[in-house]
Amino acid sequence: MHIFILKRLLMMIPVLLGVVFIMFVISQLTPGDPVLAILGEVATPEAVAALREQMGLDQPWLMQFFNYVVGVVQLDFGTSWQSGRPVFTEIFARFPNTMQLAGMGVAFALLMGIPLGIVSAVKQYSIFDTGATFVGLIGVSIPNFWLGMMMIMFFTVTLGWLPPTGFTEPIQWIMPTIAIGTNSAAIIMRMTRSSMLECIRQDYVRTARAKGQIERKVIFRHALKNALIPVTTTAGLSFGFLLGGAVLTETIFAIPGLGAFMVSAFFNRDWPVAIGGVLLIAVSFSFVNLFVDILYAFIDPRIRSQYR
Amino acid sequence: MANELYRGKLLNISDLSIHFFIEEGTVHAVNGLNIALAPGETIGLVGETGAGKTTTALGIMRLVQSPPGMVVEGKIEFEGRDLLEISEAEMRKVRGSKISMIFQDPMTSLNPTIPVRDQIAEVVLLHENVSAQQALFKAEEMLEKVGIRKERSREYPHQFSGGMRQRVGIAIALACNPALLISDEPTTALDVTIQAQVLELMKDLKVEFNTAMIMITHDLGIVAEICDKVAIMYAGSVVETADKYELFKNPKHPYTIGLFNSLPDIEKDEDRLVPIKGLMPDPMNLPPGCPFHPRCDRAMPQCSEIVPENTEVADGHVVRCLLYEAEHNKEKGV
Amino acid sequence: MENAIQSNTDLKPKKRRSQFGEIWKRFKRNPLAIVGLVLIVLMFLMAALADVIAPGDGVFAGYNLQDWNRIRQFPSAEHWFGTDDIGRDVFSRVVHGSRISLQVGFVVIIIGITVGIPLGAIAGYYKGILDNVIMRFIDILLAVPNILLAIAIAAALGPGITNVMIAVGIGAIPIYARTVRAQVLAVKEQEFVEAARAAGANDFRIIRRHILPNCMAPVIVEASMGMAGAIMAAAGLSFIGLGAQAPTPEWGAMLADGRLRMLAGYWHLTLFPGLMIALIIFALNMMGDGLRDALDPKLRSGGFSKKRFRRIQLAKAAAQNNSGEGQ
Amino acid sequence: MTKRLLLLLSMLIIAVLVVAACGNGAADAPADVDQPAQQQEQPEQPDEPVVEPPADGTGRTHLNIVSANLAVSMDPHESNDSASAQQNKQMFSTLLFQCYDTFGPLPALAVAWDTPDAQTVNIELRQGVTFHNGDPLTAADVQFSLERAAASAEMGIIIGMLDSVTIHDDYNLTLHLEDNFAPILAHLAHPGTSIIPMNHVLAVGDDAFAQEPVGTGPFAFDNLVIGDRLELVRNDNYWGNLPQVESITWRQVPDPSTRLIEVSAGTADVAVDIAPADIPTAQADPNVNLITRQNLALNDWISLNTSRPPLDDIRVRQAIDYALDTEAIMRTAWGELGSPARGPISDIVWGFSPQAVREVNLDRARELLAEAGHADGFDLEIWWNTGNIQRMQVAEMVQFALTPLGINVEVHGMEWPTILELTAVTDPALTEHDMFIIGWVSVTADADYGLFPVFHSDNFGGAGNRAFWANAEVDELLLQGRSSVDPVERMEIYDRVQAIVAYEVPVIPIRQGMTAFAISPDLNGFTIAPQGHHSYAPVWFD
Repeated sequence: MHIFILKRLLMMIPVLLGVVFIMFVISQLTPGDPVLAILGEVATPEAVAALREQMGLDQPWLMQFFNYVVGVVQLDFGTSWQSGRPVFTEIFARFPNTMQLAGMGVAFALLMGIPLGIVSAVKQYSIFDTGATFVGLIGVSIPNFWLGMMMIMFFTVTLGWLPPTGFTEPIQWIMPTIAIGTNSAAIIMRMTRSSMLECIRQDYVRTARAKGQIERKVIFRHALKNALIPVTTTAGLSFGFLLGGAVLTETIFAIPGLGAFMVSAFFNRDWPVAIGGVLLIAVSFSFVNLFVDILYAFIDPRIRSQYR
Repeated sequence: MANELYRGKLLNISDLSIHFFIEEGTVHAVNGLNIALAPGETIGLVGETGAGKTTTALGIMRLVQSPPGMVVEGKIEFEGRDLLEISEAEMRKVRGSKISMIFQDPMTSLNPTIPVRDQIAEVVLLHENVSAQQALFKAEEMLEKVGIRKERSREYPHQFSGGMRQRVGIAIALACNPALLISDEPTTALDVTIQAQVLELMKDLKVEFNTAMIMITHDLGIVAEICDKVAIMYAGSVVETADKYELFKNPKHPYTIGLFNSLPDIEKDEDRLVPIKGLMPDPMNLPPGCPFHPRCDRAMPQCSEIVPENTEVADGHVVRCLLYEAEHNKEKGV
Repeated sequence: MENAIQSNTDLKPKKRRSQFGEIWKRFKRNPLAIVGLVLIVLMFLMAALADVIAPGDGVFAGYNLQDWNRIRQFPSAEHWFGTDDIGRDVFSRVVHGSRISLQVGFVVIIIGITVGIPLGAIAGYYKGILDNVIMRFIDILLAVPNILLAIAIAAALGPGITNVMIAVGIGAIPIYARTVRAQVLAVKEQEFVEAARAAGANDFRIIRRHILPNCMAPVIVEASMGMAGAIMAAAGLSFIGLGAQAPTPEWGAMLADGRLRMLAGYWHLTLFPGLMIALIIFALNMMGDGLRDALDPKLRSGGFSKKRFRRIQLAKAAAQNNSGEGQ
Repeated sequence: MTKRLLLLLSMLIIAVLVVAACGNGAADAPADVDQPAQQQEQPEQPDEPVVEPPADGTGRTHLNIVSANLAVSMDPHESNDSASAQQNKQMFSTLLFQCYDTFGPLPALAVAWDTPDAQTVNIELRQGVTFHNGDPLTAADVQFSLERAAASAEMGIIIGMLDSVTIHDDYNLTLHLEDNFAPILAHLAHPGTSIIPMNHVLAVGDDAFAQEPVGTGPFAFDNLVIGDRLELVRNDNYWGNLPQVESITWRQVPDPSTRLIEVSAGTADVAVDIAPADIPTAQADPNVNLITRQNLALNDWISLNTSRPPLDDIRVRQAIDYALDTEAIMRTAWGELGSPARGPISDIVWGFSPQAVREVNLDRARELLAEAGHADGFDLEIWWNTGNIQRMQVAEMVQFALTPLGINVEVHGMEWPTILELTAVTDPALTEHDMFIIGWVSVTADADYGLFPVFHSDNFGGAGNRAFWANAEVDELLLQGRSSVDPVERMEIYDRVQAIVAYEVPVIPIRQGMTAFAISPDLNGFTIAPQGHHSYAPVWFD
């Protein structure tokens, strides 16, 4: 197991290096001069040259890439071109909000999706199942940013119940969580349902019934644990999806998170922040996937023995 | 009338029909099936894939997937009670303790996420008034009994070979000393050498526990090995049933005869086997009359019109074929 | 008797036409899938007839006709969906927007498929270093959440619907590459491929003629769902300002513009475009579900006839009651 | 000629009137634009706009501000965005303060100053001023600060003309400029020339200083939650009137509608910048006090690239101007927020002279195009920066309005840095743009700041002249304008420049900027600064 984790951690390195490299290539291809982005409407050539040198942009980009990687190894992600603050500081000031948002979204998705999926599968062909399937389809189809807007329209503008934005008070968490989590909840519901349907048709579930086990235990002790294996993958993928989805949700609900910040970094050509942010999200995504794989091992002993 | 013919002491299935209602149509999986079994007796249920053997077994356990499956008619009398009439809670008390089942594929019929010991203990805990500790102890005992060292009892199914897993399946089935054991092709998925071991084990344990058994198989060799009686199934019903020796010696139904002819016989040095022509009928679209008549060498015109009745051609030897029905009726002077 | 069983499976290679007929038959049975299909057809009709529904030409097309004296009007008989910030008819814009979204969906899928399938096929077929290189590249693409990757690429390419399609399309590559690779790995070892190889077919021919056709079912399902995802992602990019160029009536961009008027109560600027995005994705997902069920051999006889089941159940209950009374 | 005289006369009268406005009731009001070179008397009343002092201190003492952005950098010399200027204004002081009405200099850290010529400024510092960390303010801090600002890329445009600083004693110093630069006093009031504590900055380093700034402003830095909020506390040793408000929380709320809702709901007291769409909502809301004021920006104009055909032809540019109803365009896109532009600088900027706006005349436009050989029209691109929806609408409206002339306009949204880069090349031959929308704030309220970078041909590209418009006479006039110390002469110069610009149409001005704030009804004493550097020192609650 330890070796497995170590191997996975080592495999992350080239992937993350690749991510940084691709981001560097993108930064080179992207039009828009970061120096001018800082200086604005009026920028004299002298000021531009001075700032360019100060930012190290006068070096060839492969050199910049090399320097960046050397810096990252020492946990130095450079400084934001816009604010002059270390990228590390800038990002970690916002990252907790994004993680919280994505985390709450996943929690919402799991809490809604798994129970609904189970009931829907167990009561296959019932009215509940038909309804849940239909609602699930709508949940998959509704764009999260539009859902967020419609919720603001209804709960804030029309009813005046919920604050439209912000992320400090728990009451402000409600709408963003639902907005970001609904797609995933529906996906997880559908996944749980089909996975459960498959599992309750499995021979070992029949075996459990043949033992005279009561239905509730058949479902929860025997079917669910196995059904959760693909759901775990989906939940892990959802987390990545939500880290990305946070971009839009944060914009709509004015949450000071990494997603919205990175979008503005892209727009302002603040590449140290953009690259650092993408790197951090890639790292967290990789760790979530690793965590999911470890979770597998806990659920499924077959996988546990493969991990040696 | 048929019921009287098949009156057994332990299990008496009469006119059982199980249908599946799927979108494409109604699958007539089991149609008017009759089986009787005395305590300690073993009956071999023989037929091709799709003949309705497994559905029958699940029907006895009341484990037919419903929907889409449903027992349309019939009775399953077990120890004097009709299992189709009792409540689900009562049925649960029967499953695993009075009637248990060994499934066809040991690779899939054990829960991959639970150690084998706990899977055996589960059934013990359900039906015997013991503590969890005692149940686990009993489980290890059962494992030893089926030839698995108790050191391995905490391992998971995937750590065992197919044969070993089927041993675990047997341990689960016999843990509560059931009166009836249904074995659904327990050796089909195993290597030939392992098959023999497992069969041997089952035979021994059956004797030890004095369990009646329904052995579902398509292998007449296995029937010869361990059964007392044989029931040949075709298209959802039993077409011929008899004592093992009687049947092997004197098969009556054209289908039974066809089955024997398609087996290789080392003693007769034949060049070619004689397979039964044609295919099993589509259970959604059974032919009228005798379901076997399209494939039957000896089919008569009326075979496609009249559904044959059970005919007792010898003591305990019952055939469902118009050939014998007519003869029998003549003899009886009806 | 074993022979009899054998002969049952010998029937496997079926004629193509009947296969499509089979799929269509199964697809047809699913009412949700049919609703999805009908919605998609309507969507196509709307796109095709946009110029008839909202007539005009070029800058003076119906969707672009400005009237600076009628800005931000609420829905009325004249303007069913109201008017926008510079006095354009929102209904006409929504109708014309269907063209963009359908186009985005298709182009993204085509990019994903034309790049993803060969990559996946090559990786799966040749294994070894090539596989490793391709899959590590795919891993890199997968390590960054899709929308973020699309934002980065779209930022590099600049705003515009073509660039959005490229950006989302690149993000779609990994799914197809992985699906095809897994399929190829499974199919590769089957007998008919061995047979083709033994018959001297070269690799390209084997992949094209024998392996890929057998990988298509999951790709088709993936594509119909992927189209929905692509439309959603593109709308998201438009929403943050990386999408279609003004004055193209792109639904996501319309949402983004309307959002600024939302709290002031101009609900019609966000409701209708958003509804259309949701509707088209909904339709594609329903159709995708139907296709998956129709194409999945495991689910071929999955459906259960509730009507007949209930009828027999009731008849049985009635019969039991009767016999009970009779006693 | 009589017209010109009349103009000058009216300007002078206006100037006198506005002097009175900033006179603060004192007879020895600081002189203003008329006499920039004159020795100033220092009034005892320092700083800040003229407000009634609060009657008593019974109101709330904590102020909640919401704005779209937090300061990009809290180092006043390292940022030139408006959010940074607005926040740094609370923490730092400048040598001078610029009157909100007359834009004349008022004493701040400097109590007296004189400009013997357009190249020299003598400063006498206020005594007894301390920084937030207790360091006393001396001439060395001023020298350090101004030289640091002059060397910074961001602030080059504000104070880059500084050559050297001579210190006479702790409280007297002289600034020497590289060239004649008449508007220097206005520049010394810009937050980019804020005075920072030399010893402290040298001790902690630039980065640490930017994290935890120390100044002499009315409020001191307390805490920053990056991306979320800035917290300030009152500077009890403030050299001016002690603020009534004891602390400020400054939160980032990017969405303008939400900022309005926050004030309406009482969770914020000041919403910085209200969007055009929300102006009617704010007006109708009894829980909100909407205050607006014209600012110094000419926020939006269409820049025409005069170096590339067909826009290199003056007739084509004039034809386009004839085809565009700029007032209708402005009102459609911005509604009440702003006013139609009447020239290339805001009409409250010193040096503005009204020019006739071309009335919409499509026939004349067609004539001009025919004369230029474009009777059949041509293709053009118009660029706007993504995220600025009003500019997008302007682009769409321009496209719509030019179509009848046969001009086929392609609307092209790009990110701001891309537009800046593509229009920043210095060689006109390398340009790719036709038209794009941009704006500029004459933050010093002097026409030089508004016109020189944008229209002098030395400033092609990034330096400001993105229309690549070269006119020898204008070049000459603009140089004269910044070196002359005679306001009458300068006024004449800028009038001529604006007339030429209006005739040759290198830019089509659309909108004069307006600042709109929503404040809670119990907040008093807040004045919008047209420069954009609002002060919260004088505010109090009922």
